[in-house]
Amino acid sequence: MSILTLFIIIPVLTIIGILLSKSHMQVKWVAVVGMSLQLLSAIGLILLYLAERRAGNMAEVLFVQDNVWYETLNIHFYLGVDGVSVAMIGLTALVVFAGIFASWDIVDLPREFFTSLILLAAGVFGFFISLDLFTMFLFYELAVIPMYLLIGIWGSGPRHYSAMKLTLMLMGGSAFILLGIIGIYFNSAPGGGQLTFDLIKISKQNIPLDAQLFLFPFLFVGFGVLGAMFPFHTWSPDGHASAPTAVSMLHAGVLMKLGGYGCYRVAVFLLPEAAHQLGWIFLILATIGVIYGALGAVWQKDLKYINAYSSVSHCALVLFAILMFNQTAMNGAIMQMISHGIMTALFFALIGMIYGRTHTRFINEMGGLMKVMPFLGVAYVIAGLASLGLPGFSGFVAEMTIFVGAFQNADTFHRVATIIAASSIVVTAVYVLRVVGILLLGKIKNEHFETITDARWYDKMSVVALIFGITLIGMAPLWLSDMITGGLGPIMHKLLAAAPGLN
Amino acid sequence: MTPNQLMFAIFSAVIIIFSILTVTSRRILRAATFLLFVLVATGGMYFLLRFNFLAAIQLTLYAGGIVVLIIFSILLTSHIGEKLEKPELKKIIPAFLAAAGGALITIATILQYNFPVEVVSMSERTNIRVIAKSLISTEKFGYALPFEVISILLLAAMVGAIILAKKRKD
Amino acid sequence: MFEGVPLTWFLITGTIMFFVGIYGFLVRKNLITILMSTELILNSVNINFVAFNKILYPDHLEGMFFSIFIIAVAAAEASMAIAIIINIYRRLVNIDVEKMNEMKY
Amino acid sequence: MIDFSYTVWILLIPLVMFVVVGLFGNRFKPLVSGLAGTAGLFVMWILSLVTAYKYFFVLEKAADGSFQKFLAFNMRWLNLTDTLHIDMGVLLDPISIMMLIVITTVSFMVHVYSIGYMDGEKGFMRFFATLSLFSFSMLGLVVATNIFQMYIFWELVGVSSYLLIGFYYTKDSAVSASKKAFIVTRFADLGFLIGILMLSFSTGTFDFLTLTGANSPAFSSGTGIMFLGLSSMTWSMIFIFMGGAGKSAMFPLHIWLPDAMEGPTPVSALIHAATMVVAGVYLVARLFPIYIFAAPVALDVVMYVGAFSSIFAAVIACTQFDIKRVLAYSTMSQIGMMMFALGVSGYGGHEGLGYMASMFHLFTHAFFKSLLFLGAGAIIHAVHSNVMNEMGGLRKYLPITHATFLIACIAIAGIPPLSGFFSKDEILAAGHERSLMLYWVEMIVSGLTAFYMFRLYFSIFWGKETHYHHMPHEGSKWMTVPLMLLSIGAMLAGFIPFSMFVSSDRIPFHSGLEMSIAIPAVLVGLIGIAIATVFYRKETTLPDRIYNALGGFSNAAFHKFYIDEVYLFITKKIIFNYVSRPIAWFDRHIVDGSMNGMAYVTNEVSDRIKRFQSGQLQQYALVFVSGVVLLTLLFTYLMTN
Repeated sequence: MSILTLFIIIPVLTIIGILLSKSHMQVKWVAVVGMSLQLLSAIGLILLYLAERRAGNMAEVLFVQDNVWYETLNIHFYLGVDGVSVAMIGLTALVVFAGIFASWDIVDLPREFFTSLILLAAGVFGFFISLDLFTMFLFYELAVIPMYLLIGIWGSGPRHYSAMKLTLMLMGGSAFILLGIIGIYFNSAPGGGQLTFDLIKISKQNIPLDAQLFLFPFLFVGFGVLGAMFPFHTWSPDGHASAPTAVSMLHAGVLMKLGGYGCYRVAVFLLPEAAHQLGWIFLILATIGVIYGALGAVWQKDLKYINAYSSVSHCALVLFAILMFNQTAMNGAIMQMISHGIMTALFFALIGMIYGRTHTRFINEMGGLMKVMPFLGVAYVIAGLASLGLPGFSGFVAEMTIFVGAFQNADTFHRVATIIAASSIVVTAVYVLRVVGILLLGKIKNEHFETITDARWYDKMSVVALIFGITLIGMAPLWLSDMITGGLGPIMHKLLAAAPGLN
Repeated sequence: MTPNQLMFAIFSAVIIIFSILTVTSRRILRAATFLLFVLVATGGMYFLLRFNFLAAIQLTLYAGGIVVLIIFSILLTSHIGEKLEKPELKKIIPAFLAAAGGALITIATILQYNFPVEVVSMSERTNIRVIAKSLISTEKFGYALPFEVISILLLAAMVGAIILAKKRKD
Repeated sequence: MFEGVPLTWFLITGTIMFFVGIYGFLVRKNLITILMSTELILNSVNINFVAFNKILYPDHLEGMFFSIFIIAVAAAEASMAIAIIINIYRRLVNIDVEKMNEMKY
Repeated sequence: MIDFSYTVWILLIPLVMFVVVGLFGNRFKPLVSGLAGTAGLFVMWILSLVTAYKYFFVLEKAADGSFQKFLAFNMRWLNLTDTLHIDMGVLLDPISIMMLIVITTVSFMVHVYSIGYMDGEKGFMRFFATLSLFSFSMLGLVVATNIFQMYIFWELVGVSSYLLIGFYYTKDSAVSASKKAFIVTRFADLGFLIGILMLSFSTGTFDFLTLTGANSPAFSSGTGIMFLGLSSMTWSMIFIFMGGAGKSAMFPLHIWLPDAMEGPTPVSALIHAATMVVAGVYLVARLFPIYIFAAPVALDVVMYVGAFSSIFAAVIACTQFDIKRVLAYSTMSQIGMMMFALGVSGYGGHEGLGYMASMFHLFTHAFFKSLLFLGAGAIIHAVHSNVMNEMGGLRKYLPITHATFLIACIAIAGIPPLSGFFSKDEILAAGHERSLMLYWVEMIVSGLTAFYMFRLYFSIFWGKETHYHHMPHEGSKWMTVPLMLLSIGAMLAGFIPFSMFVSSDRIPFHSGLEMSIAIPAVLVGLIGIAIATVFYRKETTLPDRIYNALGGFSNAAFHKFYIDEVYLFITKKIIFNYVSRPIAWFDRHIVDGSMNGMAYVTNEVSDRIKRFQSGQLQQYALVFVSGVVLLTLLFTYLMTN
């Protein structure tokens, strides 16, 4: 039993606790206790990991646990983490923790709501810690399915449509992923021997090139759908707009990261040659996505749509960075995932709180809210500034790492892509400031808003935790960046072997 | 033409002509009558083949029972003078094609196939005793089990028919 | 050949009767006429059974027993069918098969 | 070697102030947070002065007689590639120390002044917290050890400027001005970022010491032709200058500066006159060796942009009526001159006169321009208006402001012996050596400067007698004392032998006044003043007639040459309506439409298939029979063949 098992056990116990609890209050507190424990164990994991590394443990993955699960197909329950997954687990724990507080106001069926929410979280945790492709896929599905219920039951607006659309598109993606994974499985022992789903073992093999070329698009597009890759991003605005607050937070903050992480951990890591040959196609899509999402956000009037398009832009930057195939950009990609995860969760939390008070999400119906809700207003400004990549917040660190890394590719194609992607920081500034200006500043347009109250203790809890996250990374990024770099060794090794001449 | 052949020809002609009339007649009561003729002719076939018991059943059960049942139900559900509407052409054509095609194929197959030519010179009338014994026998060529199953089926059918046809209290 | 009548003659008669029944089944609208078509089909099968029995296996009685059972089943079927038809008639005041598609899709 | 590592506290004090005042400020009385901020700044001011003293007078010079350039403090912040890493630290050299003094001095004065000026405002605490943030970022910018640190703080000054311009956030004009300032400078920063990326790629370092040292990789790498016949080094320096031009409000990225005057006046004095807007000049000065040795074309760009901006802004300044806008355009014009001076400069000794002149002017300008703004603040405080038409004859009501304002006006007009004269003279001298045409352009600018400043002065303090609703009166001591102190600076700063401290190669040299340039310059200034006196000393219709006589030109100048409208057209019309809106439409209808289309097709197909399940018994039977027949046919066919 390694410490990683905790990340599955705690959610399961929490769910049991929730199902056993008698009142609404009890349900919430059980969830809070469970997820606080989860956050603590995530912090513990980060510290343990850093300690192990400092002690000189240079194994590729740490805290390994390996049980045979289904022998016939050689499926294992195989857990282990490297620097990248540890960082993602930290992100998930933080966002889930904040998400519980952000959904404090849930009135309908709180028991079922929190159960689904934590089930989703369990899926995400499982995804990040598994090293067996099949288990990974299993957890992936576990994370996607509750989403349908969460949006369909607790959502707002055209929630059935959105939930259906989101689920169908993500399921389409998972079909691709499943195909890719099975394809990899059947190519996992090119020299003969037992077929395996074991990620580490497969990474030591060289999958034949034609198989790689066939499988790579499936895996990349499959994960890319979840990572809101252009043009498969349209579930995101509708889905986010209809989802309840905590679900938007978790979805944009964590679930979309599954896509980026999958692209990185499965598609590029296991199929490096194909990634090299086909990467340019997806690089074009990612670059379009970066600028397209940003420009798309400028015109929107619904807060959630603005943020969803902004997420499209930011997540496209993740894929963009992964496809740059060098250590710096990869590092930036992971940091961007973490940074965007916290940031967008903060955004959605705030939007939910604002919506809960004003009962509208249309920015032109609001105005001057800074005066009546200074705490939320300032938090929104902070989130906005973090989003547009202000130094001192995590976004800057991630984006700069990406751009510096991307610029190391000296050919014109990559240069142009980098400059186009970099220009999104201006557009981001435009839409962020536009929203801040209309929403928070100026005069109060509606006299009903005069009586609005500011954040309550649980709102503050959620917001403060997330702001702490973005500033911590923004002010002192070195530990995180080094931790991630430590985990990038194997993938860079494979990529270098696939195409010498990269750095 | 032997008498047998003559008899066969008559029965066969009755069967074919009246079955066609059964399915085409637009007066439903007439159709039922034509059906009765067909069933009787079939019974004749059984006699021809020296299955007297079977023929008797055919006449009593089919011609006597079922046809009467059908006529009752016709009387219950429609008026005597009522003419059924003509079936639509778009229904007739595919049905005719399917039926005719099926018939042609089957007949062609029958004609092509070489049945063993074996003349049954002396054909005994089947002894009713033998039939009765076989029906309750549990040995080889015994039909005790199907017999029981059939009796249960008939019982079930009777109960079901009563329940279905019973007038609702509401 | 049975006393001058070849087996194929019986079979052809049965076949024609069978497909006439099929035709009736496909074309007729009235449920009772459909039931009558079914009876035609059953009878045609009976003819085949007994013809095979008598001409090919004269020492056996299987064909005849099958016919007996078929008649029994036909009787059961007819009684059930008529009960259902009457029931439907009570509810819908007609017994047009084309109007009975409540359970489609 | 003296230990300078304490200089990091100059950075940390305002950061701590920001956090403390920002988070806990509303627990105290407003005055407490103001005083705390001011006290912090006082400590920083003293520290800066001590540092300057120790650096210039105590620390021994390097072997070649130059002032040393070294890292007083350095810390790894982020690793990027094997060679590239971002550090945080303190770099000391003459210009960074000069900037420390300028920033802490002006900032200190502005803090003191603000206690009086902002008294009773809502958000007093927020104001001081943001000022602290600004001080922190600005100081971080000037002491940056590497170009990325500079970029980081560059962004931070941008955001503090945004927050301060939008201080009166319930005022729509302030909100849009702050937005505009941020976005325009952000756009420029994109250029800066691209420049940094290119520079760091070809040199493999961010570090200023390496980049501007004697064996800088910038001199040898990136020299290949890249695009439009210019080397990649030149392009990267042009891009970096774009960042500087944005922050320093050079044409055509100047449009935010006049609008930025929506912020509280002390903010305008500190950020938009003395410190932040000269960051661009500082940036070019910081990278000067690269400009001069590796990218002379880029330096020419700096020169032309500077010269054009200075005359462009000077012309507009003559036509504006809002006193703060006049000062804003004046700032732009003066910064243009600084840029121009850098652009014409050579390297080393007297060759580097322009560099020295630029820094000198930056130094003196900080004093008199902040003085002007603070004076303007005092006037606005007294009159509650920004527009000079509503003023007149104020000299009786505001004697102290009047005196200090006059001193500042004389200083900026370049009349000896006030500070502006000396620095402007050096700029003209440097320009004269390089290009006669641009020299005369700057001469005209200098005359225009004198004219519009005195137009302002006379309109406010002389001119028509206006009746005020409230009797205008001087502000409290908090406000008048900084004015007096700054006016001393504006008077005396010119006597500092600047070339002994700051020079392009850090080796002191002597530069005297050149009478052949000083005399015409003074004459031009006097002519400008004389014209202004004739026009505005008494109320006349003369200015209006001249204005009308110039017709379209003056009208265009009044409308700032319609640059704003062009921008508005590009952003609102093109970007917003013709790019973003179609994208939103495209996304909704094409991208999403194709996804929905797929769903629609699936639905339709299923609907069609569903219809097979018609519930028609006979249909089923027909299909069944036909199927059997066809299958039989098929099998017979197969078996017979």
